[in-house]
Amino acid sequence: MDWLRAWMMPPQGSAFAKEIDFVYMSLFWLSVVLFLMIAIPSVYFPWRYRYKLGRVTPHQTHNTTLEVLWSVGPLILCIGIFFWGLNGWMKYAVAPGEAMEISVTAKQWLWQFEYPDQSRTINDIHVPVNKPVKFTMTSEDVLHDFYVPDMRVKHDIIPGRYTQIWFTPTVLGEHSFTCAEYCGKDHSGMKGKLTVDTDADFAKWMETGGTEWEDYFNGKDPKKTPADWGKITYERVGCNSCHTVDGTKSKGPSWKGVYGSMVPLNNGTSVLADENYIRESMMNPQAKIVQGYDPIMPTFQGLLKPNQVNGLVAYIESLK
Amino acid sequence: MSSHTESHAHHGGPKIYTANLFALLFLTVITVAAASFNFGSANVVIALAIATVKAILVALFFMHLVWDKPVNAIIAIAGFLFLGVFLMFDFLDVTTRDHLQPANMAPMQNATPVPDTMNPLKAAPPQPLTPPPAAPEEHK
Amino acid sequence: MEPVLTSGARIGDRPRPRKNYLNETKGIWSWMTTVDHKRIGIMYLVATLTAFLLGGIFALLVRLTLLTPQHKLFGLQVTAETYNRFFTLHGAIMVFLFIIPSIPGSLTNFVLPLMLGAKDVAFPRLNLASFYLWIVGAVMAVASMIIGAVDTGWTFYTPYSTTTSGTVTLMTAAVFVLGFSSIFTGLNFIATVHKLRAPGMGWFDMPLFVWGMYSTAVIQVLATPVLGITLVLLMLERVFQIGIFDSRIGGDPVLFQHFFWFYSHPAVYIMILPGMAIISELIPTFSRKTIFGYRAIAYSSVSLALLSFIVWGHHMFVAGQSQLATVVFSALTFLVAIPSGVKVFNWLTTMYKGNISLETPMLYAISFLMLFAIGGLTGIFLGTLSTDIHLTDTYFVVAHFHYVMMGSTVTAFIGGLHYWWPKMTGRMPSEKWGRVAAVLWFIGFNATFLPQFILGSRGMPRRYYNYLDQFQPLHAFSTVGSWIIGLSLFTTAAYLLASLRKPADAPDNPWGGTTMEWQTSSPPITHNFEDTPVLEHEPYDYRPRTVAH
Amino acid sequence: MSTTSTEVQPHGGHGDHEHNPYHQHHFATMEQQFDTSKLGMWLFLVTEILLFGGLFVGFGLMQQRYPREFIEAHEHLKQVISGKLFPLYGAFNTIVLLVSSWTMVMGVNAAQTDQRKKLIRYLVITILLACVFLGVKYVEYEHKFHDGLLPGIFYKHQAEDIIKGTHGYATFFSFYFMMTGLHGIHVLVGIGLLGWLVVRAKRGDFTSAYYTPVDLVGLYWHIVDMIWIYLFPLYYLIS
Repeated sequence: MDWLRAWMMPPQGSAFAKEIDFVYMSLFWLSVVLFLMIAIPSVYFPWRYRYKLGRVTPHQTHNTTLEVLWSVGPLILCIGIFFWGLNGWMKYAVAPGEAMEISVTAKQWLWQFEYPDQSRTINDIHVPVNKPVKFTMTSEDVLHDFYVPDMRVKHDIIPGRYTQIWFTPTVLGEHSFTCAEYCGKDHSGMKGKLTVDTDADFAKWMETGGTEWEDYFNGKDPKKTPADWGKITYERVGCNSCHTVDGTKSKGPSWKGVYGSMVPLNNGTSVLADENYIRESMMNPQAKIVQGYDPIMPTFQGLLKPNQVNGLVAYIESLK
Repeated sequence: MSSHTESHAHHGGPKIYTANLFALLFLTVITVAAASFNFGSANVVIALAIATVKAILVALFFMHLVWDKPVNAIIAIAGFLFLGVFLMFDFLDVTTRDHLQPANMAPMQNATPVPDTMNPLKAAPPQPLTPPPAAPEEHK
Repeated sequence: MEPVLTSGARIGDRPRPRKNYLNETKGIWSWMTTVDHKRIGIMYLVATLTAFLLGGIFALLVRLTLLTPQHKLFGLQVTAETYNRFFTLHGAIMVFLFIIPSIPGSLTNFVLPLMLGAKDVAFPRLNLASFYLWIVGAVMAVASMIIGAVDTGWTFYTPYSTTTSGTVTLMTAAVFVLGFSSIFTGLNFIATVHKLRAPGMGWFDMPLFVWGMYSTAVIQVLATPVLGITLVLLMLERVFQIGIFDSRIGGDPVLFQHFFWFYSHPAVYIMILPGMAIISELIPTFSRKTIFGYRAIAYSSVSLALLSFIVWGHHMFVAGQSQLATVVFSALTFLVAIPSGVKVFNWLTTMYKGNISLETPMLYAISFLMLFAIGGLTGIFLGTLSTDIHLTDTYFVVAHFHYVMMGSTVTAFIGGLHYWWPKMTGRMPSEKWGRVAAVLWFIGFNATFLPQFILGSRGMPRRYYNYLDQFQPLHAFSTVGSWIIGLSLFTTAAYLLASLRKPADAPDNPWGGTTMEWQTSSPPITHNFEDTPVLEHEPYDYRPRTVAH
Repeated sequence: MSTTSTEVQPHGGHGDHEHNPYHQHHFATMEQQFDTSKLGMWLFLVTEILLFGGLFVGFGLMQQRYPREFIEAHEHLKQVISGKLFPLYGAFNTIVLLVSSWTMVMGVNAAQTDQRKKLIRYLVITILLACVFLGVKYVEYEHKFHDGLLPGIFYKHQAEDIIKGTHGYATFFSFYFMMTGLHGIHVLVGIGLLGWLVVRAKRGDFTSAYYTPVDLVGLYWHIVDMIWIYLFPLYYLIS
């Protein structure tokens, strides 16, 4: 009967999924039996006792034994099912302490993830296989719900609070995740992909942000330049939440045309925006504040890998 | 249907009503007086208990429940009972929620509210409100 | 067909009086100012069926949009915003304008006083006021659609509903008004049942339909005020930002769900209990056998009503309520299975050794048994904590509640409508077309919603404009099913309306029912009974002496 | 809301009955009619209890969420707004409503015993007490308007609250205005109903054989009082 499960349920991406599926399939067969118990008499009786003129029906008003039986029977069954469900739920509800924690920030209509080393991605998660991983989630606007069908987990994401889910992925490859709590226009577009890597692949991905970087720098993809890598970094670590690249003013100055210009500072002086100035702005952002902006940028010292810094500088340079 | 032979004659009477009024006024004085002492968290309990006694007095005598057909009292009690159910389950949830604090979340970037150590709900105000990143292409 | 149709023992046929409630007075004004529960019932029937048509159109539009991943509707591209409005309006109209008021407002209003041998409901003018409140609410709801749009889903979850644009405030105000309409209907029925039973009719001599509607009325009175205050808070939050539901101004979004489901879970029973109440009439009548376990069915109605108040948290297992609350609500939820099971087994046993004829209402009753079984059994999957994590907020839930609300309640409603149609209009509806429509209904319904269980368990979230290509075949199947449902309902409407063109031909008791509404003429006179009826036997007494009456 | 309709419904017109002009055709006896009306009224009162109850639950849960702010807001009220007098306003109003409840029940008693003049007098006193209650309420509201302690977007101290991290203040005042406001609306409706009773009493409608409207409005008025009995400690005493 495995084909039936495979048809009714998504692929099993975790040990938890196997457990849920077992409960699900058991309930399914139980339901089939109970349904037949109801459906067969409700078809058979009308045929067996079909109308005959003059047939006198017995005056059965009740039968206490029977009625107690079909009240207590389902009750016992239900108590059993409840505890079975509770058993699975306990595993879902409590994350193991050693689980890697990924922070999730949901907003209309995208997912932002932050790893323990504070590198960030959008709509794209990589996790190592066979290691528990927990997601601590919050929302910036309305309710969302982080749902990974292959792992059989989901939980609402609530603005103003943190909620959590966890699982241990066991199957390598890509799995999809979606938003399951209605959140407005692009609710159905709020999707992403979760990639389960081997430990080695995951370590490489954490180190470099994936294989793209190697491609750029090792000439495997000669069309790509360090600036392209910078663009990816710009999006992945979240520079784009404060800096635009089209000249519009945001929380921070736009990067367009910055490189090589004289930047006015809030102490009245100005400074040439060269590579050193840009590096300093990333590592020690409070040193020089551009006129008209608040000193709100956090330091990225230790958060950006050298190749990411190089890429970003190249990217800013390319935005002349 | 049920023909009521007894007339819906007047029970109670001015004397009982007046006595009830004085009881209510007395309880009002007590509850004001009690509020000026500090019983800690029992203050709420005491105030609401006195209020409940007053409400029962009003219902029994001013609203005639003590003399009325029981069905009216049952309806009134049902109202409060279901309100109690509503209150109880809501408190069951709100008082037993665990307040998660992510270990690796960067301090919310220069979030404006000052952290409030007394209130776990606000210890991590989720107000970074960074403007949505210039929407990545795949979301257009 | 013929022998079965005329098989019912026609009890108490008498010459048809020339005056009845329909022709006693004439003119539109006499209808608009009527306090006759039968006329108000008819007006409710017309009104709620109009709402059903409107909600049904939106349902077909939703299904049609999902037919292909390209979302083309008659060649036009449907945007995500439009789709979101479709399903919101479908839900809001069906729940607040149709299912909740339909059976209480129309069939019950008409039948309940007749069943009790009463001349009217306890507060006839309040009854009319309740109908006009429905009209006001409906006008406001339709106005909110015309002047703007609502895209929150019928559940109005915060903080989306407090921040989105559109006419959410007007829609919530409409639902608020509709809530009071529902409260007054329920209040009226409770007072009627308590005080206006015929001489000699004790509580356990009432037909089971009355027990079901009494339980419904208890929920309407006890739960709906909380919906009222919730909607007021929602409107105030939206307009004045009072800081209770929106976390950005210090509120708690999960609190809204508690407030909302404290009403809306019992509201599910406002929807299903009337359906069960109708089935409790249909099965003994067409089995010509006394109901099995009268008291058990009566008590199970009341206990369902009471249990409905303590299980609302099962809508929120993954919504961020505390884990303890989740476990408690799951445990309580399983209790609902027991009274539901008792009813089903009692109905089946009633049919055992009966004398069963399969006229249209009975076909609907049998459909009900099977569809309700599926709806109920899939509820177990959702009440079980571990499987609910995966299934909640998916199409599985959509399929489950459609089986309960539509597969059960609407099935019972159509069956009941067909059953009491002769009493209401004095005309016999077409038996042939009735059976065709009933069979189409059963097929269409299952074709539409069975695939949605699979969609859900395979991980298709609800309220989704987009879907993965792999889901397309099932979606297409479901859409085709929705057309069969449409065809069935169209047939039903056609044959019922066609019967009105005939001269009055219905006997007083066409189906051989034993409850009191069949003792008066069809259609009844304005004051219901020529003489105040007196209870002669318990309900559903099919022993020969009664038939020989 | 539709308060009026409930108690008005069962009685009116239908003057064609031999016993009592207020006897409606679908009731067998006046007893039955009276009992039914009363039952209906109690059901309506239950909906009122649950309507207000929702606000009480909301208040309780918000106090759970912002325990410190809610207490501070109480203190704030007492000290800054109206000096030491403030809690006394609430106590005074409590007494006013309790006395009005008493005059109401005395009015009902007068109606039951065919004392028309007494009935009118008690009803008028009840109306006057209700007006006093609303007058005191007005003075209180005036203070809060002046200090900008208003619900939602009209609240004037957001800036301070953000600095101090005290979001709960605004919520507290939202609830204060919603609950006392809804209660005030009920008092206003009550004044209207009592006025209607006075008119009918002057016309001589009420006798010991028919006084249902007096009884039902009385029940309504007591539930208004009962709600205040809970509002008073919740807002004016607990700290």
